[in-house]
Formats: sequence, structure tokens, C-alpha cells
Amino acid sequence: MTKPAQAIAVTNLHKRFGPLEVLKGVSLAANEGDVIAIIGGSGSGKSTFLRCINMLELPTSGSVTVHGETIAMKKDGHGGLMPSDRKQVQRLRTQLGMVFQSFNLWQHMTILQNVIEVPIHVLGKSKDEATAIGEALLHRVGLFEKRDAYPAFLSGGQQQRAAIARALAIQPLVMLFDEPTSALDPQLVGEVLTVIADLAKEKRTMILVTHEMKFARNVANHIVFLADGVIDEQGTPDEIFGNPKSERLKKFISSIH
Amino acid sequence: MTKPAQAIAVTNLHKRFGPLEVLKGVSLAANEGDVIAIIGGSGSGKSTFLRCINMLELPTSGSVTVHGETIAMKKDGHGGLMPSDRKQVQRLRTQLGMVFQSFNLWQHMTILQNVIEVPIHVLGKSKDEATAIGEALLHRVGLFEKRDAYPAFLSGGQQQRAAIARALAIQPLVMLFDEPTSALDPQLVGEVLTVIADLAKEKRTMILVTHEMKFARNVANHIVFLADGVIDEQGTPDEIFGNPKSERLKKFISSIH
Amino acid sequence: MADPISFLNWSLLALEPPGWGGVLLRGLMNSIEIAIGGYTFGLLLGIGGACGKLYGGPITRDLMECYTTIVRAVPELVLILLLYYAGTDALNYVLGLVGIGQVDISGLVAGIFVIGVVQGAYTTEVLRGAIKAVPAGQIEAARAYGMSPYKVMTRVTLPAMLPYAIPGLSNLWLIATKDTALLAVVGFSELTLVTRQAAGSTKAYLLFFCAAGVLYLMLTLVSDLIIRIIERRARRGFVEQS
Amino acid sequence: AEPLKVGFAAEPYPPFTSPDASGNWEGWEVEFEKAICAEAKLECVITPVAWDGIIPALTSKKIDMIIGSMSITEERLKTIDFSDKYYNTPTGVIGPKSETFEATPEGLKGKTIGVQVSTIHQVYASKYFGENGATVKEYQTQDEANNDLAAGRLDAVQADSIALGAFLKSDQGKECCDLKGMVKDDPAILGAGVGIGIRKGEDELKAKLNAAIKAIRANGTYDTFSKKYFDFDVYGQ
Amino acid sequence: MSETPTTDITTHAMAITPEDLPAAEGFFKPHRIVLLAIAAGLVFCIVWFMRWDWIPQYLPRLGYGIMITLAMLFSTSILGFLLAVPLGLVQVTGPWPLKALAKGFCTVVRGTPLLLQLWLLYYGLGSLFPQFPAIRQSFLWPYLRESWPYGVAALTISFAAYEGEVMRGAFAGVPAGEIEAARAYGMSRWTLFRRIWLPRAIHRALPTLTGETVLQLKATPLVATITVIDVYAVISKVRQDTYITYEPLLLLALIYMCLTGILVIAFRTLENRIPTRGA
Ligand SMILES: Nc1ncnc2c1ncn2[C@@H]1O[C@H](COP(=O)(O)OP(=O)(O)OP(=O)(O)O)[C@@H](O)[C@H]1O
Ligand SMILES: Nc1ncnc2c1ncn2[C@@H]1O[C@H](COP(=O)(O)OP(=O)(O)OP(=O)(O)O)[C@@H](O)[C@H]1O
Ligand SMILES: [Mg+2]
Ligand SMILES: [Mg+2]
Repeated sequence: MTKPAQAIAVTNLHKRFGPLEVLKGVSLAANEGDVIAIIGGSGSGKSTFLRCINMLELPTSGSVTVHGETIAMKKDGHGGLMPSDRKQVQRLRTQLGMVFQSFNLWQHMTILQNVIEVPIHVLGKSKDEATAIGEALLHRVGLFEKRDAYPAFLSGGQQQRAAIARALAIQPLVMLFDEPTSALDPQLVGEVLTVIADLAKEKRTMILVTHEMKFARNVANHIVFLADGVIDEQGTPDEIFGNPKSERLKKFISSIH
Repeated sequence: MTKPAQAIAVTNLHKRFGPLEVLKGVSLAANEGDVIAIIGGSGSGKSTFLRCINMLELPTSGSVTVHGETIAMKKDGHGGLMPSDRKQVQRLRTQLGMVFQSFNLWQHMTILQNVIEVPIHVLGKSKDEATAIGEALLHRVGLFEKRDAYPAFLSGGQQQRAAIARALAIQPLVMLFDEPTSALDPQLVGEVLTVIADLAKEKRTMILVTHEMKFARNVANHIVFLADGVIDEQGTPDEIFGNPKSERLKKFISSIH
Repeated sequence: MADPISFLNWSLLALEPPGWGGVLLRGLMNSIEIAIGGYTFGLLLGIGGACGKLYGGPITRDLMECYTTIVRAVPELVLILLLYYAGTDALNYVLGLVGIGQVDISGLVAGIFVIGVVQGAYTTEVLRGAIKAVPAGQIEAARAYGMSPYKVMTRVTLPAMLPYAIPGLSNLWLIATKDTALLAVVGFSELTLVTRQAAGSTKAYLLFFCAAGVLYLMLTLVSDLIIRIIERRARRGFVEQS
Repeated sequence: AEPLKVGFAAEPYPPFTSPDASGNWEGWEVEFEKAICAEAKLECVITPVAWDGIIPALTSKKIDMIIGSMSITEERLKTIDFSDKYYNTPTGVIGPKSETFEATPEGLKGKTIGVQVSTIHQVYASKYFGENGATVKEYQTQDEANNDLAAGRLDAVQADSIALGAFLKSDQGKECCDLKGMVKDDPAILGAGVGIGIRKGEDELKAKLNAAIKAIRANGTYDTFSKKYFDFDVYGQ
Repeated sequence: MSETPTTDITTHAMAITPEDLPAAEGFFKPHRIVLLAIAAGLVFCIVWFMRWDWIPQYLPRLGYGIMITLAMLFSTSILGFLLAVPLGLVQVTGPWPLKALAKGFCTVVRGTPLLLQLWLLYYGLGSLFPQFPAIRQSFLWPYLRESWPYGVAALTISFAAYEGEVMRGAFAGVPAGEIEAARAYGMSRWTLFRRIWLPRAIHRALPTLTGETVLQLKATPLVATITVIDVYAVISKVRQDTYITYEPLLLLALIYMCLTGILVIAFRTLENRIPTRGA
């Protein structure tokens, strides 16, 4: 087999909120098929890192390359960067299927409408085509019967599964998950994790921020431990959980019962 | 030592919501110093039972005795009972310090005001006396610095501890806890359980509904398993968890990982 | 000829006659008087109405429902006409039956009565909504610690409801000040009518209507300021929603 | 005893009634009211009421009499009672200077004519002009009708000739408009002059007022104050 | 500064909204039957003892008046809403001069009585126009001569100001996450506004919009004071022609109640098409 292509590469990413430097030079590359789990204490900058990848947060410096194409950036005049080509960012974002912690489903649309919205109005698919794909995806996440329900009438776990279907519908190169289960109560966590584990089995490229260590260990092939704005340690799950080297990682792992 | 006095006794309690009979004859007695944990599946009537004890829910039949004094009831004309002496209920309720799952702190009062409200306006204590007791209690639950904060500005765990202080301030004979930690996220559960465990060490009479089995096992001296409106099994923690007899209890315990 | 200059004839606004400034101010005072009276009367009706609707028997509740429904479905202007003629008539009739005999209902009293009845229905709804917005658990907690129903009401329900009621109540106050303008149609000399008289007599329509507008606006802004202070006090302990 | 409340139309109706900046009412009818009350030894207070609701105000006892240039008509007599007439003047039509037409149904065809609501003029204009191709627009006050005529929103205004005269003499009226003529009389509509409106059944008051009107006519008071406003006899025939 | 729920409380308190409609089931209870019987008796007395003989004569005119009232209501609500959207949007995202302008507009309009605004436009502004020969000669003059354009203008402005405030809250209240999600999937700014932000804001504002529209209906009779012949003006005419005090007003109240009822039912149907849960 050939070497898998590089799906995403982040180089020396810095991010500063006023006086607070949250990310102090983070680099990460994911090949197609990789499942990378990002772990770390609260406030260590995991979410910020994920949001910088699709430019929801603008990095202070550093670069992001999606499928070989680097996002063109220019100085914003306040010591940070901004995209020099908005169209490019909009295009590359459709390669990055973000799934938010708090679902962020559009409340004024049914589940199916949520799923087909971007394919139709951004990717320019026909309604029939988008609907066919959307219904297949809803089947996949076990929500086909709920396709005409409005988000407010679903349980948290169902909403999160719908959000995953919505992200999948844009057929992204990489799926980005930001703590996809932490807004759910324990009973609902399971159903969402099952869907993600299935995606991992299919060798879909994913970057996920999670607090569920057991899950990270089972699903990811590479684990990144963020601390104090830098990558403190990274490696395979067995290395990270079986044989942590840095003191901070040891402490972090032991603190999770 | 003399035999401890009986703090509370519930005899053959029935409760019906329309067609649904939630409690089908439950009896329970607690001596002073007892810590009784009530466990059971969702919808098994645990909350209803607790709420019947202090007449927040009126039982369909059965009687409740607090410290030897039975609450006088009369027929309400719709097949249920109602208290025949409202004053008596009000008086006996001050013997039962209820702590709600959702805290129910009074939002328009500071934490200290919440704690001294009942001592002053129901028990008729002087403001100085109530404040002294209240501040001591807030110290005890670790909230003294927050005494002038309003509930909305506290974390869930802090609110629940304040609610416990409020219930303690009426110096009740029995504390009733209804899932005091289930509205909290896992990080905050610990601080509330610590406070309750402390109370148990002091031999304060408590009846608590909880889903935290490990905690119930450590803290309670008697465990009651409610199922389908009746007490399916009861006994010491070791009996219940170590050697469950009924099938339902076995299944219930195994379902909790 | 009402040449453009006369619209800017500021001397028409002088406080002393022949300037009309004094008249406008008296009209404003009349408006404020009616607004205060009507609002207070409405508040009393509203408290009664809200209690009736929430805690009253089935008949009280239905009657209250009719009252608020009718007032909320019919334009204020129509209500004011109806109440002004029929309401005061009926009042006199009832007083006559009771044996007090005819009372002389002055325009001021009639205005307060009319605005009050309209405001009463609105206040009922605001207060009812506010009381219902108090989380049931707060009231349950009060009962669980042995408070008597009266104590529950005065110590918990009422103070806890205030933050929910104040925005609505303060809007109603602003509405009351503006509704007084409708009394112009029954010839009560509040600000709007005297403005019209002044404008008609001097033909300086634009000047006087603008002047009255400014007066109303000032009233609103000053009220707003006071309301905000009250609100800040009452909302202690409540997290600001964006 | 209680003072009698004399209802005035709250809207200015110069030169008969109009409030000044100090809130006092002035005009011919104010002097008439003073004279009548003095003569009949009645204690009177002026109570402004919306013209639109002045009859209900009388019947519901908010006021006790109406002195408001109210013509005595059949229709009104069904609801209220009147004293004898205290003035009577012909009805005229005015229009913009730039146009020439007669105050006849033919002359006003296709034109928009303004009248004050609830007046004999409204009834007359509807019947004679409205039914013959003119649009009749009703105003709450005479003033507004005049104003709209000056503003070009109306082609003509029909009203009491005295009120019109006063308008034509004002700055605004001088500039824009002139008298187009008097309308053909129709006593059934235009009535038998202006009287004091009172509630039905108050015959004692009516008698007093009638006597007072006679008295001030006879003793010259009426003419004295009329001279201040008019250079002809407003009492009419 | 009033946030959305605030406006909502007051609007609801002032106007019947779909929530107030009684549910058909459980409406008839024993005491209700008694009350209904009393009400029926009352209505009978009103019909029997009061004077209603004037109705047939005025029926066509009443119909015409109702049409005018409805035309006023719909035209001004629609125009006002179209104005309210930019007013609300600008207050949330606009550059500060526009923001201040919109805010000032809303404050001034909401701070003064509608009756005064109406008169200001009609008697004030309207009487200025003819002094400019250019306007008098322009094609607009036939309209400016009429009174209804002033009524429409005043009601539109008023609706826009009140609803603009509602839309401001609605725009601001759309959860940031939903907008972020749209951006994260590559929507352009215009698509985002058209597909997510605006519909979501309208969705949020719909219940308040119902109330505001009923309030707008209640404001329409004011145009009668500037000689627009709406149903209120027709009834005024009846009162002035016949000197009957109460009956026409009672009929008028009944007409408005029916109109409100129809409006509210129509809105309920509309609202039910997109269900919302909770608040
Ligand atoms: N918009 C912002 N403005 C200022 N500071 C911010 C902003 N967003 C995040 N931060 C700060 O940056 C730091 C990192 O935040 P981030 O949300 O990335 O942490 P995290 O690792 O995702 O934590 P958690 O596990 O709690 O979600 C925190 O200290 C946070 O307070
Ligand atoms: N006010 C009520 N009206 C009707 N049914 C009720 C009411 N309160 C409770 N129930 C029903 O009674 C049953 C028992 O409720 P209860 O709240 O006591 O259960 P629980 O054991 O506390 O469950 P959980 O663990 O979920 O809190 C449930 O089926 C519930 O739906
Ligand atoms: Mg995070
Ligand atoms: Mg429970």
C-alpha cells in the first residue's frame, strides 16, 4: 500500500487572547485515516486549538494546511493574522466537519433540513441528491424516524448524533470533534460514542478533543497531551496511558479515576 | 446505652396519581442516629415517598409519625387524605429538613439570608441568634466567605451545600435528602457528598434518596430498595450489596457498573 | 400666512401668556397626574386580578379572564370612550342604588378611572406571569420548612416575583403616560389636547406638536432612568440575561 | 347649590369660543354665557368637552347645558331639548381664491368639501352636495377643516358664515381663500338658529334661560357685547 | 434597555395572543354553563332593550370601514416589519453611527404617543407640503392631499420602532453557536444571514410578533382622527348622526373583538407550523 496522504497539518500555531497566550507553538499533522485524540486539563487550550484549525478563532501566528493547501493569511494590524482570501477559508471549511460540544443544531429547521442545508446552499447540490445522502446518514446514526422532528424535541444524545450527521453530510476530509459528549448526561454518552467508534472503524480521519480517556484509548491511534499551550507529550495510546513520561501527564492520568 | 428513640415512622403509605398507584403500602421507621438510604429505579416512587413524609405530596392512605406525634389526617372527599390541622403540619415540617435535588434556594436572598430566613420567620428566633447559628453552619459547609453572595452566583455544589446549611439551620430531627447530587456535574458531586458524610459521622438522623451506590454503601446503616411501589428488599449495606436476594435487586445492582 | 418662519417662532412657547409654554406644562402635569392615578388604580386592580386568577375559585377566575380578554382585545380608544360615558354613568347609577347619590365625577377622576381599568387588565397579566415565573421549587422549599401560606406569599412569592414583574410593570407605566393622550378624544385637557388647541389657535402646528413630543420624550427618558435604578435594586441576585 | 356646568366644545371655534394661552376662554359665546348666567342668577362654570361627545356628556350629566353654536334641529330634538335661539346666521361656502365656483350642487360637483362633524353643515353638505357628486370630508373641528383648505387638501369648506368670516379675516384665510356664496336655505336641516342645549324635562331651567335671553336682548347687553365681534346683528330674523 | 422577554411580557399583557385561546376540551364545566347562561341573558337584554334599528342602514358603510381597517393593519404591519428587520439588525451589528441612529429612532417613536405622531405628520408636516409649489405640482400631490398616506406612514413608523426593538432582541438572541456552526461549514456571510440568522430570528420573534400585530390592530382607530374612514370612523358617524351613545360603541367593541379573535387564530395556525418547546 502507498503511504496515506496528509489530510491536515498545523505548523507552529500560536494564539493569544490579550495578555494570555493560550497556544505557544503547537504543530500537528494528521494523515488520512488517522484518529487523533487531544487530551489535557481544563483551560489547556484544546478547544482553542480545534477552533483555530477552521479559523473560527484566528491564530496569532502559524499556519494551517488542509489537504496540501495552506490557508493564506495576512497581518491584521493588531499583531495577529487574518485570512487574506475569505472565499478560500469558506471553501476549506467545507473540508472540516466540526461537531460542537453543544450541538448547535439550527432550531428552526427539522433534523433532515439541518443535514441537507449545507450540501444544498453551500455545496450547491440538488435537493434530491442532498436528501438522499442526508437520509442515508440519518439511518446510519439511527435517527431516520426523527428526520422531521425539530431539534428541541430530541434528547441530547439524539441531537448530538444529528449534529454528527450534519457534519458528515458535507463529506469532509477531516471531522473535528470538540468534547462531543460532555454536554450529555451519562446515560446519553454511550449512543454518541458508539457512532464515533463506528466512524473510526471506517478509517475516517478525525481529530477529537475528549475527556473520556477510556474511549480515547480504544478509538484513537495517536494521542496528544496538551498542557500550558504546548504539546507536552504525544504517542500511541499504549505509550501515553501505559508508559507516560512527563510528570504532568502522569499526574493528569492519575487524577482520572 | 438506652435504646435510641424513634425519630420517624411511616406506616402503610399509599399514593395514587390518578390511575397510577405509585406507592402501594410502604412502611419505614427510623430511629435517632439512623442513616437510611433509599435506592431504586427511576420512577419507582422514591421522591414521592420522601415528599409524602413532609406532606408536600398528600398520601392516599397511611400515616406519618414524627417523634411520636402522628400527623392528623382527614378524608379530602376525593378518595385521598388531607391534614386536619394545618398548624400541626407546619410545626412538624420544621422537624424535617428537606434538601431538594434542585437546591431551590431563594434567589432573591443572599446565602446567609436563605439560611436565617426560617429560624427568624418561622421559628421566631432573634436575628442575632439566627445569624450566629447560620454563620456557624456556613463555616461548617465551607461557605462562610460566600455568605453575602446571591445563589445565582454560586456553583451547583456550593448551592447544594448552602441548601444543606439552610435545612440544618432549622435544627431538624431528621434530614431528608432527595438525590442531593444528581443535579450536579461530576466535579461538584464530591464536595456535597463530603458534607453529607460528615453529618452521618455525627449520627444525625437522615433519610436519603440517592443514585450513588458507593456512597450509600459507605454512609448508610440501612438500605431500602423500592421497586414497583413497595419495599422489595431492605437491610444493612452488606446484605443489600453483598448478598442481594430478590431478582430485581440483583438486576438493579448489576446494571450499575 | 403660516410662513415657515412662524414654525420657529419660539416666543409662542414662552411660559407666560401669550406664550403657550405654561399651558403645555399644565397639560403635561395633568397627563402625569392621570398617569400616576391610573397606574396606581391599575396596580391595585392588577394585584386583585392576579390573585383572583391564580388562587380564586372557578367563577372568579372566569370573570377575571373575561375582564382581561375584553380589555386586551378592544382598542384603548374604544374602551376609553365606552368607559368614559358608560362607565361613569354606571358608577353613578350604582352609587345611586347604594344611596350615596350622585357624585360629581370630574374629568380627572374619570380619566384616572378609565386609564386604571385598562391598566388593571394589563397589570393582572404581568403580575400573573411574574408569579407563575417563580420556580415552583422555591415555593415548595418554603412550605417544606413549615412556612404558613401567608408567610410563603409575603416572604417568598412576592419578593421573588418582583424581578420578573418589574420590566413589565415599568413598560406599563410608560404606556400609561402615553395612553393619557387618548383622553384628548373625550376633551380632557391633557398634554395632547392642549397642544392641539395651541396649535390650532396659533397655526404653528409643527412647533407645538414637536414641543409636545419633546415633553413626552423627556417624561419617558426620566421614567426610564428611575426605572433602571429600581430595577437594579430589585434584580440583585439575578444573573443578567444578555 | 352646585354650580351649573356649561359645556363648551374643547376645540377652538373662533370667534365664538376659543381658549387663550392662559387657559381662559374668550369669544362671543363666552360673553353670552356670562351675560345669561348673570341675568338668570345662575352660578356657571365652563367645562370643555369634546364636541364629538357633547350630547352624550349632556345626557349622562357630565354637563348641564351646551353653549356651543349648536343649531336647533329636528334630529337633535329627539335626544335633547333646546332653549329659544340666541343667534342665527346663514351658511356659506368658501374656497381657494384661484378657483371660481358657486355654492350650488352643480358648482361643487367633483370637489372635496370639508365640514365639521356633527353639525348641520355636515348633514346639509351630505344631502345637497354629497349626493350630487361631491366628496364630503368630516373634521373634528372647524379649525382643521379650514386648515386643510389652506393646505390645499380641500376644494371648499361649508360652515357658519360668521366662523368662515373670521377665518377669511385671519392671516391664513386672507392669503388663500374667499367666500364662494351662501347655500340655499333648508330650514328642516339648517334649523331655526342656535340654542342652548339642555336635557329633556328640565323645563324650569329652560324657562329661566328663555327669560334671560329675552332680557338681555331687551336691555341691550346682547348688543353691547355683540358689537365687539360683529358689525351686523347676529340674532338674525 | 429591554431584552426580548421583557417586550414579550408586556406585549402579551396588552394583547391577546394564541396562548389565551381556550382549549376546546375541558371548556365546559358546570359553573361555565351557568356563567354562559347569565351571559346569554345579558346579551339578550342588550339586544332587546337597546336600540339597534340603525344597523341595517349603516351596514354597507360598516363593511367598508372594516375593509379599510384591515387594509391599514396589513399594509402597515408588512411595511413596518420590512423596516424593522434592518432596524434590528443594524442595532446588533451595524457601525456605531447607524446603530445610534436606529436606537434613537426607536427611542423617540416609542417614547411619544402615536396620536401625537399622527397629528404631527398630518397637521404638521402635511400642512407644510403645499407651501412648496414643486410638491404641489408633482405627481405625488394627489396622494399627499389624501389623509390615508399619513395614517399609513405613522402606523408603519410606530410598528417598525416597536418591532425593530423586538427584532434587535431576536437577532442578538440567536445562539452564537448556531451562527458559528454555519460559519464552520463554510457559509458565506450572505447565505448565513439569509438561511440561518434571519429565519432563526423571525422564528424567535414570532410569538411577540403576534402580540405586536394585535396591538397594531388596536392602534388603527387612531387614524379616524385624521379623517380616514375606518370602522371606528363609521361608528363615530353613527353616534353623531343618531345621538345614540352606547350601542354603536358596544358594536364597535364586538367588531374589534372578532377581528382580534380571527387574527389570533390565524397566527396560532402559523405558529403551530414550527413548534417550539419550552420558552
Ligand atoms: N474568546 C476568549 N477570550 C479570552 N480568553 C479565552 C477565550 N476563549 C478561551 N479563552 C481562554 O483560553 C484558555 C483556553 O481555553 P480553551 O477553551 O481552549 O480550553 P480547553 O482546553 O478547551 O478547556 P476545557 O477542557 O475546559 O474545554 C482558557 O484560559 C480560556 O479562559
Ligand atoms: N405530580 C404527579 N402527577 C402524576 N404523576 C406523578 C407525579 N409525580 C410523580 N408522578 C409519577 O410517579 C412515579 C414515581 O415518581 P417519582 O418521582 O417518585 O420517582 P423516583 O423514584 O423519584 O424516580 P427518579 O429516580 O427518576 O427521581 C413516576 O411514574 C412519575 O411519573
Ligand atoms: Mg474546551
Ligand atoms: Mg426522584
